[in-house]
Amino acid sequence: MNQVANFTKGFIKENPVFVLLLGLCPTLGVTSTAINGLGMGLATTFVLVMSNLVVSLIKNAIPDKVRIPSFIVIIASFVTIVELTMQAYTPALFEALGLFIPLIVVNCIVLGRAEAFASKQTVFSSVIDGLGMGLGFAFALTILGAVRELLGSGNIFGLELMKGDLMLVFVLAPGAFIALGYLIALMNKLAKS
Amino acid sequence: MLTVSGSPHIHGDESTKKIMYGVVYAMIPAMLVSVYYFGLDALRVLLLASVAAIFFEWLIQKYLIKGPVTIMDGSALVTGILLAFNVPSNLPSWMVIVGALVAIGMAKMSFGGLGKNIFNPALVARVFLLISFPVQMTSWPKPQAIINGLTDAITGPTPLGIVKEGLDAGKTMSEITPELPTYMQSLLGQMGGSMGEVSAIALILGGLYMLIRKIITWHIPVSMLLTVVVFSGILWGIDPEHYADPVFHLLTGGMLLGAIFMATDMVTSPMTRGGQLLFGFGVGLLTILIRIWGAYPEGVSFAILLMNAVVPLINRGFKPRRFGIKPGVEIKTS
Amino acid sequence: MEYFVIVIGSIFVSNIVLAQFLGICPFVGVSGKLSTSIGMGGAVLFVMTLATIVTWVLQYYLLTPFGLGFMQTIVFILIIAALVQMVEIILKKVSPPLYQALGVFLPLITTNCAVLGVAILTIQKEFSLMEGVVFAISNAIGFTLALVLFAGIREHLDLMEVPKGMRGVPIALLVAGILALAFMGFTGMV
Amino acid sequence: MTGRLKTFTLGGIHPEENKLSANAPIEVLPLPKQAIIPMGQNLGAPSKPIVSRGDFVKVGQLIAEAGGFISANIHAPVSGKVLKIDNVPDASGYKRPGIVINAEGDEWDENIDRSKDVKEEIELDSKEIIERIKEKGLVGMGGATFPTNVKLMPPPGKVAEYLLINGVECEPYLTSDHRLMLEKGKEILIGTSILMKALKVEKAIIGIENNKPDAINHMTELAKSYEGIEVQSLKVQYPQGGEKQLIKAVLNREVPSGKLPIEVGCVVQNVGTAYAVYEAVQKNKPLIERVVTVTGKAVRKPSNFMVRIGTPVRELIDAAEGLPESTGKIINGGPMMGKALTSLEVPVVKGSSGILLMQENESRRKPENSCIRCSKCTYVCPMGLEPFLLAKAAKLGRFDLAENELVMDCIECGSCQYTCPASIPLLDYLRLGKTMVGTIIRNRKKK
Amino acid sequence: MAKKESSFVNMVLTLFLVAAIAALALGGVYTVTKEPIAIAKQKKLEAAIKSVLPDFDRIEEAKYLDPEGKDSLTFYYAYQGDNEVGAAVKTYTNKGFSGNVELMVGFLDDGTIYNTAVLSHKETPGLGDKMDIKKSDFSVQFKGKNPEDFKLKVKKDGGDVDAITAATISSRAFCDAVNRAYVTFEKDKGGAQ
Repeated sequence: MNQVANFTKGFIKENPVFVLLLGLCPTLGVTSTAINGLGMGLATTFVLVMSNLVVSLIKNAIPDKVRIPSFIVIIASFVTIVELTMQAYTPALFEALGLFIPLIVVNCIVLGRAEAFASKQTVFSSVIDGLGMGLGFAFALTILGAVRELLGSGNIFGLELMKGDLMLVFVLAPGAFIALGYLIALMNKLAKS
Repeated sequence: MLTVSGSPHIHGDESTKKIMYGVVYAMIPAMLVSVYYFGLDALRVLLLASVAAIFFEWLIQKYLIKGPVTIMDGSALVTGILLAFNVPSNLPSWMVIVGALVAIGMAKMSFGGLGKNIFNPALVARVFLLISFPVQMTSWPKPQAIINGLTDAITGPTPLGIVKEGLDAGKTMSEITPELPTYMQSLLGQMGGSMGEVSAIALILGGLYMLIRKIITWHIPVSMLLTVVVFSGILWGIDPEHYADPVFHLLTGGMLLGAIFMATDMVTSPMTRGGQLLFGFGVGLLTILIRIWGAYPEGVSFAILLMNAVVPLINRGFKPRRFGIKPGVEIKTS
Repeated sequence: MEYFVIVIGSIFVSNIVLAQFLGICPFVGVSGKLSTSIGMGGAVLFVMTLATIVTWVLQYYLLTPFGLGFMQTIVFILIIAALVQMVEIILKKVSPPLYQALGVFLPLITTNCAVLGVAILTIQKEFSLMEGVVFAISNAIGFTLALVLFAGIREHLDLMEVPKGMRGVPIALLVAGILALAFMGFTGMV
Repeated sequence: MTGRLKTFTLGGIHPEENKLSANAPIEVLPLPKQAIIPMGQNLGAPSKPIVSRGDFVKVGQLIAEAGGFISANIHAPVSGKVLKIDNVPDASGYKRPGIVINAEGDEWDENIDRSKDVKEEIELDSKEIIERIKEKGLVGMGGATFPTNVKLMPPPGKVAEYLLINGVECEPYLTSDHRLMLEKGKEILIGTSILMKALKVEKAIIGIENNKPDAINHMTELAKSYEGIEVQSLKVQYPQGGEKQLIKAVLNREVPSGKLPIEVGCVVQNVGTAYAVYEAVQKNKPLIERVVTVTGKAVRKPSNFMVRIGTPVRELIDAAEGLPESTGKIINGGPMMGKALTSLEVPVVKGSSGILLMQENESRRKPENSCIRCSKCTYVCPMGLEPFLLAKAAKLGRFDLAENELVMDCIECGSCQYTCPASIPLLDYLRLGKTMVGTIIRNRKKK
Repeated sequence: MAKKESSFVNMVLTLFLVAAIAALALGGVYTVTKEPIAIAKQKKLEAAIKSVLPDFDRIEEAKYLDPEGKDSLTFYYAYQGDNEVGAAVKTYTNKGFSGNVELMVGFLDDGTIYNTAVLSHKETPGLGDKMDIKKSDFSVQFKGKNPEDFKLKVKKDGGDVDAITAATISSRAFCDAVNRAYVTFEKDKGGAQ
């Protein structure tokens, strides 16, 4: 398998958010700013890579019938590790992301990759896949976060780009849906051309 | 050469264009009142909103959808004017343009254009603006007749705002009432508020015109206003010191604008009479709920949008009375 | 009165889907048809309530006393996964018609973040067991409400020839956005 | 009479009446040089020719037999030689099997009573009447062309209670029934009595819209001497001439969805049919001629003609002083339900009630716009359907939805399309939906 | 390694092993992060107290019932050496535009407000969130005022507080929270002496 393609597919062609439409809850929930989006994306990437790694390592030791529960335990462990680490070292980001950190465990991407990819492929492929998918997810969240932050408050990554009254709605729940809707439409259009 | 087409071979004289321009004519009294009380600023907002709405419709139809351009059918004009009616007359121009873009681009053309949208475009834009620019959308210039000269407008709260503030601060209605416009002032339009909502008489005139022209039917406005009167009347009857009276609710905060011009929007209201009655009831109920217990003093826009979302369900539940099928009998499904 | 606040708050003011962004996947995935939306809503109501009760008991009688708070995520998700399995088995035996109605949706619920989310929120908000149950039921109702409204709209949109670029998920998200705007009218009610 | 005039309650429209030819007495049109007789003149199976090329036929001689249970005999409308048995143009625009007769003289079958006397006494019994009607090839003259005899034989278990005679003529422009009532009122009443006898019913009601006060007065006066027959004047509303709408208007009974009028004890016949029944039963005369209105805003002489079946439309138009230059569309029937003709050589058939010439500027459809969900189509639908929804379903191929939403109940009256502000060809889509759903239902039954 | 069979023993064993390893790993991470998490929390609290009081080197914590007797407020008495420099009161209001607002209010001995800080709120971005010093100068007007002669009400209600434009409810809520702290502080002062 071409590892370069394996790595890059997650960004555009099989982008978990824009194309596969997975993990929409955190995508919408934490992207009020670009930094939150990036933070969430990286946290998810960590869980993805680690769970892909472990799953592909022990895939043959797991009987089929308990495959899913075992995967869930593995994923949940890594989620908890992320949770504790962030709580300790990046408390502000941890607070901003809130509920969505533990919810990584039910993010369809993570279980989906473990089940569909890591439990069938080699360790190396699985890690690359996890990294590609995770960074693709982070990429999508950062873009959405940046768009919302820019339209909603004139900033990107806290940097003031525009002054004056901006459209607060983009910082709020409705703006999340609207911005993501148009972003997906745009990506569809770009993917076609 | 003979034309061959299926029957029927004659057509009534209604057309989309006639209906849309009928709505525009019906809005003329309210437009005049808004210009009278809010001056050139009102004219600016009206023109800007209309032109921007038509322009965005043209732009999207021509370059994004690449379909036929139908900007002359009057629907974009109606949306533009209604949008202007729903904002304060001192709203900065660029916000008016954003509103037009949201109304036409987001609420209408994203769904495919005229007739396909779920939500009333002008109201989507209004709520979008209200949430986005809360300060500008809630500082209302006080109306002053244009004949008094073109001085800078003084801003002040809407009557509903006064009541909400007052009650929240623990005042009673009898303490608040002196600050409110009289019924006569409300009828004429001499109070703070969105451009199109201030004059009850102008709105009712427009409504009557549309009723006569059969552009709207009485069902939605009557059931909506009746619900408002009954519901707010009950609360007022129980405790007149803490709830405003029904007439006050009727005359303020875009209630009539909503009932006559917004809730009756054909595209976004139910298809059958029964459904329309339920729709009006829902709008009325939600309006009072939001006005009294919600944080926003004005509830009509939210209520109509919420009920817009229910319309597809209402349409499923309220079918016309079928000929030859007893009401209540299940329609067989295959 | 407290319960009233929880009910109105969960269903309208901060609707789980439209304001909290939980359960978006089934919201986008399942809400194409009215009948399936109601089925999904029912299944979620069932599992969410049950899961909240079990996780609450576990939290306060196991995790907290033994200082195992950090195991919350892993324990809760296992409980939910196990519960879904159990509910499926029991329902199959006890009430086949109900199983027929809800059965297909049950496996989907394991990855429905609304269930785990509500269980965790119940703990975070320091609700009593009874409050937690009311909270879970209200959120399930809020979820179903959003789902059903949405299904109606999408069935309607199926007949509307939405522009190609917007068809499918983009228009669904746009509708959700406008719906969320409308739901903001409930702000401040509790 | 006090109170509101009777009419049906659901939907309905009131297009401009344009009854231009209401005062033109029925003129007998000269015989055509050639009679073109399509075999498919009735609802149901087409008839089968029983003559051969070169045969000489007399007026009223049987030339084609019913092709099935729901089908009708056809008789020679003119005397002369059978020129050919071939495909001939008909109103559908396609060429379909037919018989062409070269008219020679006017030699009638001897058994036909050609005297002008009105024969009151009904000699035949119920069974014989039905047999006679069948033999003489009678079909519904209002346009539906359902074989008359079939309607007179209620299915087992069903009993007719009322006979309704349809003198509504709700289509704009058309006046053939109106003139017939004024000029042949007595014959119509006798025909009605015959039908009552055939159906064994005690009561018959003739429904007439009150835009024909002269016909109402005339028929009311005449009906006094016939037991059990009364005249009911009705408010003008289209499509009151639809069977189900007429029954609702007159008796306030509603024919259940998917069922026939006999379900509520009614049989409906057109006044033209009643006249044809009179002639068939009392005079032994087959259905070989009928009244046809020739009208239109630019027609110089809007007329009502007594025309032999098979006469090409061109000859009718000539008799009405020619084809106006501005003609854009020629319609066989009324403007609401008639069919646009492709050629002037199309012959008059049993169901032709009028020829309407529309001007160029009236005949083009307005461009189709987006549906604005005004639901006016729903309000005017006499069947309580939602045309906008059915049309959309048909357009998008959602025939399951169309069936569930009762597309098969559509009577194709066209009220929806008439009313639609967006000029959407709703009825075109509805017809498509009906055809497809009909096929789906038939296939399902086969399985 | 061949795929394990799904025998009962295998299944139970696998699940048990996976769970045990996960629990062990988590326990490890928990132990490592326990300290930093506690420090992070403490730091946040201290930062809040520091921002509302003059310099101090020691805090004592106490809880007092608010005058309505429903909830207790947490007081942090700050000492510089042996001198009490003031008290930071963690107070709240439920009159916010969309939910509870938590404030930290620092009082000097005589009841003068030294400063205020917003701990948490859900007010509308661009409106109510201007109560946060990061967003607007609204809260500056409370600095150095003594509620004895500075009426903790918005001007509209007959007080001395300039409300945030278009966010009277949030401003009122802010006043309510400060007032609650003040009243409790005063009551407690009387009680303690």
